[in-house]
Amino acid sequence: MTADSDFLYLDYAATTPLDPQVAQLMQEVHTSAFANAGSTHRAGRRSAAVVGRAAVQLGALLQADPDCFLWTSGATESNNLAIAGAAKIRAHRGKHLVTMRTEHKAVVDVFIALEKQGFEISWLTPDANGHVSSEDFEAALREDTQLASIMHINNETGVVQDIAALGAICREHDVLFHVDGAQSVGKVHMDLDTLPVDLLSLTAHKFYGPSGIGALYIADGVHIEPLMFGGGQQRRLRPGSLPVDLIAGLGAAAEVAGNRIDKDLEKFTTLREALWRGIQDVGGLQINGSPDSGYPGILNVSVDDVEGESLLLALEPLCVAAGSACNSQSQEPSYVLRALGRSDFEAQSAVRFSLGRPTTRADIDIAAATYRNAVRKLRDMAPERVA
Amino acid sequence: MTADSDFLYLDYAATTPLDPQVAQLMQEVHTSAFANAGSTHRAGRRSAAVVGRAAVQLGALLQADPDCFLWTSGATESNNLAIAGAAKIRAHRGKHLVTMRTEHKAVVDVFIALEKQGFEISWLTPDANGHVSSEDFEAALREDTQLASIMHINNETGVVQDIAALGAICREHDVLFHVDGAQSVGKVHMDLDTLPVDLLSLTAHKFYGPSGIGALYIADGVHIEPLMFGGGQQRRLRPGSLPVDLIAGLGAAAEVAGNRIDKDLEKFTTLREALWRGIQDVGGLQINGSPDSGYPGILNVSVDDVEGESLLLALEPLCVAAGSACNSQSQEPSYVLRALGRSDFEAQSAVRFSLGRPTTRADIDIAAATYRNAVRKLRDMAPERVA
Amino acid sequence: MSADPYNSRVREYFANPQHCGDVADGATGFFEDQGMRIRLTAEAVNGSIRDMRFRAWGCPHVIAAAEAACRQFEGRPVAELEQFSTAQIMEDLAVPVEKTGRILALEDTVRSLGQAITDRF
Amino acid sequence: MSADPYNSRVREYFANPQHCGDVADGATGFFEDQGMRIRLTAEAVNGSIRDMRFRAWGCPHVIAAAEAACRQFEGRPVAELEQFSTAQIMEDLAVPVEKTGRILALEDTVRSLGQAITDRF
Ligand SMILES: Cc1ncc(COP(=O)(O)O)c(C=O)c1O
Ligand SMILES: Cc1ncc(COP(=O)(O)O)c(C=O)c1O
Repeated sequence: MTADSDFLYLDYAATTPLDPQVAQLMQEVHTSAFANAGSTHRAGRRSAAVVGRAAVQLGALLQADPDCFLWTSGATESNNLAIAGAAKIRAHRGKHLVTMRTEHKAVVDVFIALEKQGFEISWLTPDANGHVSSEDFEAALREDTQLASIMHINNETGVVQDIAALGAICREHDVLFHVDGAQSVGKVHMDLDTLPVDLLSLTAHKFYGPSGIGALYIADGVHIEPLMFGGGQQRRLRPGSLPVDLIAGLGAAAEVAGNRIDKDLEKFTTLREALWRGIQDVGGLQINGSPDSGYPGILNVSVDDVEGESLLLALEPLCVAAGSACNSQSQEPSYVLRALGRSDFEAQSAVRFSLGRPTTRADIDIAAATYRNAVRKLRDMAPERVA
Repeated sequence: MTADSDFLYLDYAATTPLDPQVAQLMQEVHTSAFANAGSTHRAGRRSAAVVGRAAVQLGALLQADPDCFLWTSGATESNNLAIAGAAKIRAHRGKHLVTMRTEHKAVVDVFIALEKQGFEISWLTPDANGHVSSEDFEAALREDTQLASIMHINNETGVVQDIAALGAICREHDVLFHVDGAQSVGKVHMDLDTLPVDLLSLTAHKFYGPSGIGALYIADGVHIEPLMFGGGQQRRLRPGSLPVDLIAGLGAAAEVAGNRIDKDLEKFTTLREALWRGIQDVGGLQINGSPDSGYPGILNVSVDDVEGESLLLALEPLCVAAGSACNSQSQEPSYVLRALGRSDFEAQSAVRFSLGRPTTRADIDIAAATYRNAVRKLRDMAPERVA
Repeated sequence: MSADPYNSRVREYFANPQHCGDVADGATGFFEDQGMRIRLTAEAVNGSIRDMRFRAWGCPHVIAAAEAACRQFEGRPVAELEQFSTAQIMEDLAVPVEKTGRILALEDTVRSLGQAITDRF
Repeated sequence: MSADPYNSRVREYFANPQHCGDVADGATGFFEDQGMRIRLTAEAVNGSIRDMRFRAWGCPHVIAAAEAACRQFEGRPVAELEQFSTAQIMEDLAVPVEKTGRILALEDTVRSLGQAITDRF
């Protein structure tokens, strides 16, 4: 807990604070390049140059052509644009689509909407560790399959899918491959120059960039339909005045991220291990995800004999997530954990700790102690089971 | 021209710089309320409170219930959501829609897309001063009309439509009334408590708020379909993590605007008058819009015997717009001015000066002198007409 | 968006319950289903409840409501247990309507405790 | 998004044309259509162009191109006007392809000037 706050934030998979360097750049842009990047006058050209620079920075992070990015309001919009936009433009070729049960709502709900519009969806179930195998994936592809969407890193569990292998299968079968990279871009290395990915969604606020800005990478030669209409901006695929400062912030955040991915990963690996060891002795713990692999910034654990909502309250002032951050108002057990084979009760007791750049070893020790105390307190309160 | 810049910005209708007070608040929010407003933990609740406050501020500006706003990425998205969302949900009742030829592209192109999907659109032509009359408007409504969309203030000409009268006609005929308020919100008084408006689009960067954030006001009892899917945020009508800082900025900008609308309008009236007088003696000028009424922050003039693109270049370092800011890369003469009866040449020579809070009397004098010199220089260069 | 789902009384009762535990040799009321378990124990002296304790497994509102019931009935006539109404607790703890069923389960538990006390003491 | 539509040469020729005006009693080439007008005047001495001036109404590329033509031909043999090619000007001024027609119109004007000079001097 930092001195000036009354909580200990371990919810970096939900959103991250703005990097101070990025914040400062954005402030400069507010005065130096506030004009509309579409205006031909001097001020507008200056804004356009700032946007161009950000695209280069993002391209450098992902080894991608800077011209391949569309700016959007975030990964939710990118996912909608990519999935609905590609499915619709290819609908005359076939109406079968493939995805996974453990995708984020911003993917799941797009597919459900498409299902209502006459598309047929195959929903792959992962194994108990959260992975979809190449065999299952390939088996789901059909003659009329047009698009597959598989997330890179799962937001609840940190499970990492083998994008390279799945993408290669898509290429073989002439299926477009969309990846929701909201949890991976800026956090792990990605090389779009070699990865067989056609569409990649990302959002800046997950890697210490500003909120309200994301991007969709569209590989050369891939076509999609727009979601919105109006004005000629961004090849008519995504109209609206470009938010120059937000784009500059995304670009700067991409550059900062590129320079510290390895360092961050190493730190998270150590801290996650310490956290896991630190909570061990309450007993009855189960990691949701891959115990030994997975993105090290996330530790998702279920615990026996503890009710989830009370656990969260007892954990205060820890800010952690139960189930998906984007869905934390619902009391439903996480559908992601259910798909991994967890019971309702196991799923409901799940807590996601997610680590960030500011997280310290001292934070982890506090978090572990808080967790142990909370679990013990609730178990102490509970009556024996009778039935 | 301020000392630290090499241009004189008179393109405030395209976008405005961020108000310094708003910028400071946003910076505070970056650290004090960066968490996801949908998370139930302490940090999340703090963010939710910030968002709630912004809704109250926006509600106060517009005399509207704070619960009636959806946060979007800007007016383009709000327009798409409102028009397509309402038209589609009411399609079973009828497929006729009404709008104007002088709407912004972010309205025009949505209607064109709907037209392709089987809707029928009536495109009203304004009179030479840019107004649509109540009579013409009412005459366009039919039994099967479901929605009318009329902008409040035109972005190119500053022409103000009589929203109250048109809205009243809609109410009588049970037609939904959408207003694109991108150019009016925060600039003129609006009272949604009495105005018969069902849907109102707005965007913060037009009133000294941040870029990349807007809102859609949806009156109680009005239903629309979402454009995007994913997660339960915002009553499922607009999913995605809320950009807390941008929303806080929009709210603060609304509050600042509410406190100075009258002062700004008075100043712009004086300055516009000075600008118009200051360019008079080149001769052959014509105001596009309503010479005596209209929003005083915009002066759009055409001039005889001058080619538009060269005029713009000769005006440098003035940053002004030719035609719509959102479309300034195209060399097409403005369709808005064409709809007012201007010839291609008249339309092409049009320059839009738009004034902002930082604009001074000295700026206006420089602008007028620059304009006079540019026109004279180009006319001096031109050969006599022969044909 | 998230308003605080718990009012200050829920937070207080949950964080520092005064009546969590068991009355040794007391009468018992018990409830159990998928989402919660409550056990109430109490002893009565001269028709009045002397000690009353709870154990609970469930959401914070259930735990707080169990604590609230103990506070309400300690020192009161046993007969009042039979007239326990959830309305006051729902209001005091600002229990969201979708949790009404859980508070009704507490009501059942209180009544079965009343019965048990009557049978026993 | 807007890159600068004008290169530095266009900006220079447009802002400070050295050859804007008329050669009194010179020969004339003229072009006019909807989007532009160009008038070139020149006089020749001993088969060489001595003075060459332009007037233009049109976009910045047209004006700059007219200035460029004057710079190119002053002092050169009249015969060269007939061989005027737009390729060099298109490149020097980075004229966008959609404006090619306008530069071809300049070419026509230059050639008609050449003809007029031959007829006159
Ligand atoms: C995997 C994943 N996809 C998509 C999103 C949506 O991102 P945003 O809310 O920025 O639109 C998120 C985060 O909320 C996520 O974790
Ligand atoms: C009248 C009008 N409507 C809509 C818009 C679109 O706003 P935004 O670019 O913020 O989406 C603009 C400005 O560009 C406008 O002037």
